[in-house]
Amino acid sequence: MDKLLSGLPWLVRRNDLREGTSPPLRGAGWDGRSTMTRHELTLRAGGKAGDGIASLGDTLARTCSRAGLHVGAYNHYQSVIRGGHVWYHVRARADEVLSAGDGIDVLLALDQLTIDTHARWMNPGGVILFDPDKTKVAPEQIAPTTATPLGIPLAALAKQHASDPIMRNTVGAGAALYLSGLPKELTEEMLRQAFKRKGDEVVASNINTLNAGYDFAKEHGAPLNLELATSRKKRLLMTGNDAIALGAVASGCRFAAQYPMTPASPIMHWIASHASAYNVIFKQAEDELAAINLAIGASYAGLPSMTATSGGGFSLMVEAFGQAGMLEVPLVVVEVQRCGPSTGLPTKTEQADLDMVKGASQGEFPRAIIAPLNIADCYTAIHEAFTIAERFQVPVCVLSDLYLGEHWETVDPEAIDLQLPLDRSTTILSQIPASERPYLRYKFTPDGVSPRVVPGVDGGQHVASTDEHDEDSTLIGDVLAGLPQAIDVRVRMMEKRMRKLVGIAKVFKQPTLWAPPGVDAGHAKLTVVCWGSTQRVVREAVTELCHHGASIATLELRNLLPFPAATVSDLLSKAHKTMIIEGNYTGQVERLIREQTGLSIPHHYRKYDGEPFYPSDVRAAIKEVL
Amino acid sequence: MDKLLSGLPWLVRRNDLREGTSPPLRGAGWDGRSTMTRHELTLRAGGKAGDGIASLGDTLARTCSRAGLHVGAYNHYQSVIRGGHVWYHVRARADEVLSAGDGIDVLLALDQLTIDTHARWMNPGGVILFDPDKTKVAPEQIAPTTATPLGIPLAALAKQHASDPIMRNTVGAGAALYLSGLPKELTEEMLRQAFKRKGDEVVASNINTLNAGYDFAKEHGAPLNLELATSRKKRLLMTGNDAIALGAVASGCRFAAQYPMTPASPIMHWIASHASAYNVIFKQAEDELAAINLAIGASYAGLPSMTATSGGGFSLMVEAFGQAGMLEVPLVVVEVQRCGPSTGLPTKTEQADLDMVKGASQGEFPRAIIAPLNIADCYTAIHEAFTIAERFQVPVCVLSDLYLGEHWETVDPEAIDLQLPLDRSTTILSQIPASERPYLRYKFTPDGVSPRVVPGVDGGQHVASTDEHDEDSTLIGDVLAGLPQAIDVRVRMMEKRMRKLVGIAKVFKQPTLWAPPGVDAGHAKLTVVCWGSTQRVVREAVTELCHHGASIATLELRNLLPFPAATVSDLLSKAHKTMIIEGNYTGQVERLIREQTGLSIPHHYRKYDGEPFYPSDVRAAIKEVL
Amino acid sequence: MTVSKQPPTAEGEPKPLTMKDYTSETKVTWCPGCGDFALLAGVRKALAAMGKHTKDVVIVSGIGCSSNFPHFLTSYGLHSIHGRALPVATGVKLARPELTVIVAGGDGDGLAIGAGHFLHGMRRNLDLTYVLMDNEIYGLTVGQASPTSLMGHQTKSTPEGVIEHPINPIALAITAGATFVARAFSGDNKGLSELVQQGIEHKGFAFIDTMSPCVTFNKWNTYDWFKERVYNLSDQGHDPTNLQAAMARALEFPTLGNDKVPIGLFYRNTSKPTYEELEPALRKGSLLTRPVDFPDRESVLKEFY
Amino acid sequence: MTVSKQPPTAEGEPKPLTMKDYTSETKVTWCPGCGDFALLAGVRKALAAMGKHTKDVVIVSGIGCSSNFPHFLTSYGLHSIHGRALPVATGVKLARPELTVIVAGGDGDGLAIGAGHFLHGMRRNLDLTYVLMDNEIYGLTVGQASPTSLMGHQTKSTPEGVIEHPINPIALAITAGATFVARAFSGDNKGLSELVQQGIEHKGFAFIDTMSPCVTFNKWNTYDWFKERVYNLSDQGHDPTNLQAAMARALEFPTLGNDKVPIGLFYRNTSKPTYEELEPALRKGSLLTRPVDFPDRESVLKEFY
Ligand SMILES: Cc1ncc(C[n+]2csc(CCOP(=O)(O)OP(=O)(O)O)c2C)c(N)n1
Ligand SMILES: Cc1ncc(C[n+]2csc(CCOP(=O)(O)OP(=O)(O)O)c2C)c(N)n1
Ligand code: SF4
Ligand code: SF4
Ligand SMILES: [Mg+2]
Ligand SMILES: [Mg+2]
Repeated sequence: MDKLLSGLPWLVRRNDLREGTSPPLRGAGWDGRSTMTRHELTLRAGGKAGDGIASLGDTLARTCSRAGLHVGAYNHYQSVIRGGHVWYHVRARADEVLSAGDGIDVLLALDQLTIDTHARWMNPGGVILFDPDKTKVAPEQIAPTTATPLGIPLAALAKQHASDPIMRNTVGAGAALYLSGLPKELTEEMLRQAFKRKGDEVVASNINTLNAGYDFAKEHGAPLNLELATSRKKRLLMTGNDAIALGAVASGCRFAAQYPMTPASPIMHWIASHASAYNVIFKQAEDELAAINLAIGASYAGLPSMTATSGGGFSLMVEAFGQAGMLEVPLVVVEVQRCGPSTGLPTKTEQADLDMVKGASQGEFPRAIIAPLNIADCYTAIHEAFTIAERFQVPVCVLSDLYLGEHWETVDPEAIDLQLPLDRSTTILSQIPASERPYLRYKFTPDGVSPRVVPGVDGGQHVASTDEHDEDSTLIGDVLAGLPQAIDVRVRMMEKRMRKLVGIAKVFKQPTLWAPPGVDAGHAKLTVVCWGSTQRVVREAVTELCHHGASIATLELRNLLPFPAATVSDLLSKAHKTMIIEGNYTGQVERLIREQTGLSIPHHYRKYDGEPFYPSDVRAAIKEVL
Repeated sequence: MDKLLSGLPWLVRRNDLREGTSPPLRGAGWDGRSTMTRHELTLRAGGKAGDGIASLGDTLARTCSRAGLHVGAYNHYQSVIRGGHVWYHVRARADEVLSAGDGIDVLLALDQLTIDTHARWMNPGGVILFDPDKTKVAPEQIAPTTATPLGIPLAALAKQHASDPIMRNTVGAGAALYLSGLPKELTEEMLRQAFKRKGDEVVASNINTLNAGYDFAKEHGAPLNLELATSRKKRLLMTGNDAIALGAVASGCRFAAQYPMTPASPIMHWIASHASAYNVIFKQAEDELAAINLAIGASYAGLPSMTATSGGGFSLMVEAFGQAGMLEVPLVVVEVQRCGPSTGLPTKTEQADLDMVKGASQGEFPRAIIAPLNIADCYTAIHEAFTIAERFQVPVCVLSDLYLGEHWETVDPEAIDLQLPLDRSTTILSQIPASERPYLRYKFTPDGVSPRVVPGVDGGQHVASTDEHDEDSTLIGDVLAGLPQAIDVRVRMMEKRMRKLVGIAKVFKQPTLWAPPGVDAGHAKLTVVCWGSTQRVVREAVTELCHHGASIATLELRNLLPFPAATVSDLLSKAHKTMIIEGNYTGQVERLIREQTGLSIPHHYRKYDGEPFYPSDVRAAIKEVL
Repeated sequence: MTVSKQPPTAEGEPKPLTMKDYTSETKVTWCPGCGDFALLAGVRKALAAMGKHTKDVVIVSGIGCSSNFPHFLTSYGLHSIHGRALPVATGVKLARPELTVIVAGGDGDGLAIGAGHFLHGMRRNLDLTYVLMDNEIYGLTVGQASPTSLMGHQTKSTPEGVIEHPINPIALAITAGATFVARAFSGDNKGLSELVQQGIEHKGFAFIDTMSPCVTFNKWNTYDWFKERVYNLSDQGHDPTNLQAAMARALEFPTLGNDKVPIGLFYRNTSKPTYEELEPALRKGSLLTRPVDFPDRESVLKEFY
Repeated sequence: MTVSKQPPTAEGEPKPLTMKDYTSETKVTWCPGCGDFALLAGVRKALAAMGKHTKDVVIVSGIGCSSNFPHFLTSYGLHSIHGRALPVATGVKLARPELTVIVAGGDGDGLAIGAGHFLHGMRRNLDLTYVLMDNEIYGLTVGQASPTSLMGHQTKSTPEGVIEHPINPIALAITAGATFVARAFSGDNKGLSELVQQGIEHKGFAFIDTMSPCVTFNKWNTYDWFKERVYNLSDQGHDPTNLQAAMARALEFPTLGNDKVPIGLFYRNTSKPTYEELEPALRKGSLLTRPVDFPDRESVLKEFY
């Protein structure tokens, strides 16, 4: 049995045969540390879907951002439209926000479940805002954390000032602003902008309601012991999906087709609502099969094209992904992973689709996979994806995830260059150059890339085919396949296509080690490997541990295919001790590394519960290994 | 550059940047060795699609089999219905036939292209049968091989005896029989059976035509120098597709749905034509999406069910493959690989879909992959697949390939047990046992398998769902996902499902080393790894090399997932030198082995030209490494 | 999170079934006012009226708000993947023709990603009942255009309005070969549950396109919008056995305009055999407990010699 | 294996185009007698008659015997994957509305695996021409039943005969929203090429269901079988602008029986705008050389503050 188990490296062995016991309650991120004056603020608002939690959270997050703070925010929601428990989490500080953090300073509870669930994670000195007319905070719920409950008649005040009970959230926002010491004027200005189309009365009632909450808190509570270094720095508050959508258009994407699917739909919504203004054709397709094939058709015809989806939708794109590889049509597919398998947990996060994307479609053809590390990097990654797709005429997958796609972070405007170049040097848009006559669509070339013509160009007429073909695109499978002359063409065509991987590998940036200031990355006692969206929280945990004396570096993988095997092999084989942290059950990148380098990483922390990583959990996992 | 390349282990480096040169002409299998009296016969008949090559070849292959010889036969055809070059290859001998062999003893040419292409591979002493009225054999075409041309007026004789020029093939068959010294009576009997429905006249004209060819050859030619030890042993002449179809039904498959696709269609044709007689429902679906979902519905409802397809069709089954994993519905999917990528070479073979099947569908769930080694093993493998699917309630893929699926081999009848047991112990078909009340569909159990009820059983009512669910199958993603209680369920449900891999690994047979008689497998100088259909030809090449003094063992992988990592790791790490032979470009099993064991195999021979492996090529590749 | 789902009646004296017997303990998660509630009630009512035992009923759905349907009943259910409810249900029914199989799902599920199966599911004329919960929008994915969204509808994915001709599910179902084709409306509970019951009783493929307003995301096709437009086919003397007449009525909405929305039974054909009746392997009934029927070994193997 | 595909005419004096200008050097690989030859000739003839430059024509196909079509012409072509010709072609046309895009493929390709796209392709009313090479069988995969195979047809996959109602492509196309719907017959070259030309000239989605006998695998629906049954709609005074009449004619074959097979133009609607005309991003024409149209940086970024 043990031997058998050791033969199953993709089984997490720890809990294998555990039966009937619960896992340790991690996942909400509190490890009981205490702080006196805190230099950051964590706000959480919870209630039922339909209570207006998302807009409340958004208002608070933007207030923080406009106050010049770095912000991270995440909306936890369910896969139903009304009724499920939802909560919105905001963290703000003067330095970059790398995760949701641990613990809560201000908890705004719109229902009892919010108190019962989230009170346990309060920071010492934190305040629970609740409506005493509808809910209660039991002493044992606050005892362990020494948080203060502050009852505020949310519904009554909402009724009084806005005659609409849904406005409880605005009352709560006002109270939270006061407790946090955030500049209320910024929020007022936001409300003014948001409702100005609805008339002065609506604006006034919103502002009054906000102030009612603010004033009540002022009267009955006291501000938290916080020192937030607000500033005048103007930053963008974006999600990864925002960054990908804007980045795609800035990169030159002229055609996008998509079928709705959480968590990729916001990319569609953004592009759809900006399409005609920015000269992009957006088409909602009848399904993902159509979406990717529409994009392939448009790309063949000459427009840089993309589609986006989540894992279930990508499942349906698998065949056409290979079509793009065979036709040598540039294609960008954004895959925003969510928690599987199958329908899984549609509104929760995971990093478990890499195996699928890596193996997608029958046979072998060159492809690239880029897993962006954070929100600003989403912008860079989508541009790289278009560049590689167009330059090498291959399908490229940007592998994001729900957490990356849907959470907000402040991004320095300098990171967003709207004038992005697109290398279309291998595409012939107007006239066949003399050197390419007679034109051969699939010409054997040293780098495997053959100049590609688009229809409408005279002299370039040919039939692009998913059947194996010769340089001039005639078929070899229908008359002579298996005969020496056709075998020769087949072998060379296969090698021509696969040679593109060499070129892509050359333009791919190689990964490097990172360590917090003061730690020599090359000689750290432990090297923690991570990839994609896990990078940020790992950096935070590593920084904190190093601050307390540990010596840890990180190896942050982003360009997953073609895999930078030489570099990774070099870095890992020099490392003292290695560990990998990833958001899946079977260790997909751990296995990828072993597959590509032969190197095993002996320690891991894997998470597959649908929630993002919390720094306290990551610290704890690393500590076990240190 | 070199460093970059070394970072791309899945690139074949040999020919990487070769430009403008042809690969060495392997692929048809002649390495110029000479034999005096041969103990085996190789027949090849070539012509245009529509010339009746397939039925001619089938007649000759069956004649050999009925003569008590072991037979291997393969029909090379094109992806068009008429006009492409096709050829049928038969090899017969007293011992097992492990491949197509090298060289041709009798070449029957129905057109000029057959002579121009295949004459170069004649064995010394072989005979080229051709129609001098329509084709010619140039002296330089036979010089290197010392074969003899024998002109025979195929068309004229056909016209004379059958007044139908298509009957040229029967004339040729008669001549080939004479030259090979095969018992003509067997062929006559076959023709009698085949045409008896069409009346005596047709039978007579067929037999006369056959005899005309036979007599002509007798008059103008001489039998080959062959010693074929014919016997009275009665064997089955089957393809891998036959074995899978029959094996599925014998294993208890009661429902099959499929969409036509080369080379998996014959499975459908066999099941369809036997369905009502053998109590099986067969349904041709509107596409592969429907085919797999039909099978899932039928399996959910209680019938052991399967679908079959090739790579392109499997691409479309990816999403539902994960559905079966999540619903925990038993499912068998046969994937008969063909030469890709995309449409590729639809009538040619390859082993390049493993990466896809291994990663198929978003998220993670247990699955099994079995790659049968030969035709008799197809029968065993499909039974194992049903057993594992039913016992563990998982999707199982039988990964075959075009060569395995479409070539014929003689199979000992003893290998075909029609009374196969099916372990349905985890399925409740009639009454919920007391121990299972109240019934929990997804009960947490030590081995991860929960008793499964089928509709119609009272007390078992539940809703099976692809959304993540609790033991009783209620959803956890719609109201409480992300809260501690739901996280707990999610994590445990994930672990419950994945635990099944442990059980499957336990029932999976572990691979062992093989070596030809006289060689100590454990201490061979070289261990050659192969998988699936490549096993047979590797055994033949290894046997021959060992016969000439080499010391080589083979490690033949069949059960690919869950991977028998401990055993393989053990065997490979003890091996002196290792090499792997597989039918793809990127070394899919080589990478799988490294992924699962960390062990690299330094030498390989990979083939991706669509043709089956020939023993001479395999020997040459091994010799380079020896 | 444990919900025990009790069958409606068991041993002893048969007692009449009520809707409650079909009501599971799972809280219905649809938005208050959602049109899908009416269909849920209608199905419960029809099943109770027909005295169907919950053990013999299987509800198959895809993914969407509407596709949570099976969870709210006490029968067997299969909550499948998006767009594949029909092939899954077809598999269930072929395997077990003795079961009552109902397919439920949304307009996106059935007519966008599932459009191919829609046609093929119907041309088979299996004895299935398909209730489409048609809200002219994507609900669960928070408000994109669906194949039945009308031209001009501004949604998250069509901010300048839909510019495609909507799909006409009724005309499509008739064309495809469904033998019972009806339109119901969630604002008309009685008519709805009658149509559902007739559909289940019908031997052959019954399709019921239910106008089921999404109160959260579809601000156009509201209850009021429908109430102003619906009329009952039976009030107009429509003859549901007349194919041409059925097609003419079908084209009224949405093909020819939105002014009138006929509801009721468009088409019924009781003379066509079902697929199950024609399927050779089912001649002897369901295969659940029937083993493979091999004759003697030699007869099975002789074709391979 | 090198075939040079020359455009029909270039600079200098314009000379009239002939079918030869559209004939590539690739040998046609269909079986002698295959119905697809007639359609190939018809398309060549129509394109020549219309004087379309080969550089401006794109033929998109799926997989099947019929889908080898583009290889036999000198224009641009895209030989895609099974069932996806329509979405690929839709992408081409949206990207480059100035091109003439023709879709060609088989009945399996278009109506089985591609059935969903069939509906959605048509409801968009893009200016595409779709020629279905309908042989009521799967040719390339050597003879299984197709969605248009008639009830009772014994094929490799239905040894006891088809037991499903065949799909009616004409009725389906009309229902889906195609604005030019015709049936042609490979035994009537002249009528066929005229319909093809009208279809290409039609502004909007043109669908031409071509009865194209498979001489190798379909021994039922032969040339003779059709010759005995076809009649021309124009001979019967059919009014193609009348939707209801078109639908009534459409139901004659195969829905109502096989005795009569109407050919010719069933339906034409010239008043519906095309998708391209309605697509906001195309108001200024094709996007091929138009760059992204960002206003000043601040306007682009302000929504993120
Ligand atoms: C393959 C796949 N693509 C997309 C989705 C996302 N998705 C879930 S429900 C849905 C559509 C919902 O609309 P509809 O079917 O009309 O149901 P409703 O919610 O309106 O009842 C979509 C696109 C999915 N689950 N799977
Ligand atoms: C995904 C996928 N499934 C199946 C096939 C196999 N296949 C190739 S052509 C074809 C159908 C051919 O029939 P039809 O479309 O009617 O064209 P025809 O050959 O009759 O012209 C099928 C099923 C494929 N290429 N891809
Ligand atoms: S979003 Fe619409 S369809 Fe979904 S439950 Fe709410 S009202 Fe019903
Ligand atoms: S098989 Fe049929 S469809 Fe295919 S080329 Fe031959 S006649 Fe035409
Ligand atoms: Mg809907
Ligand atoms: Mg066909």
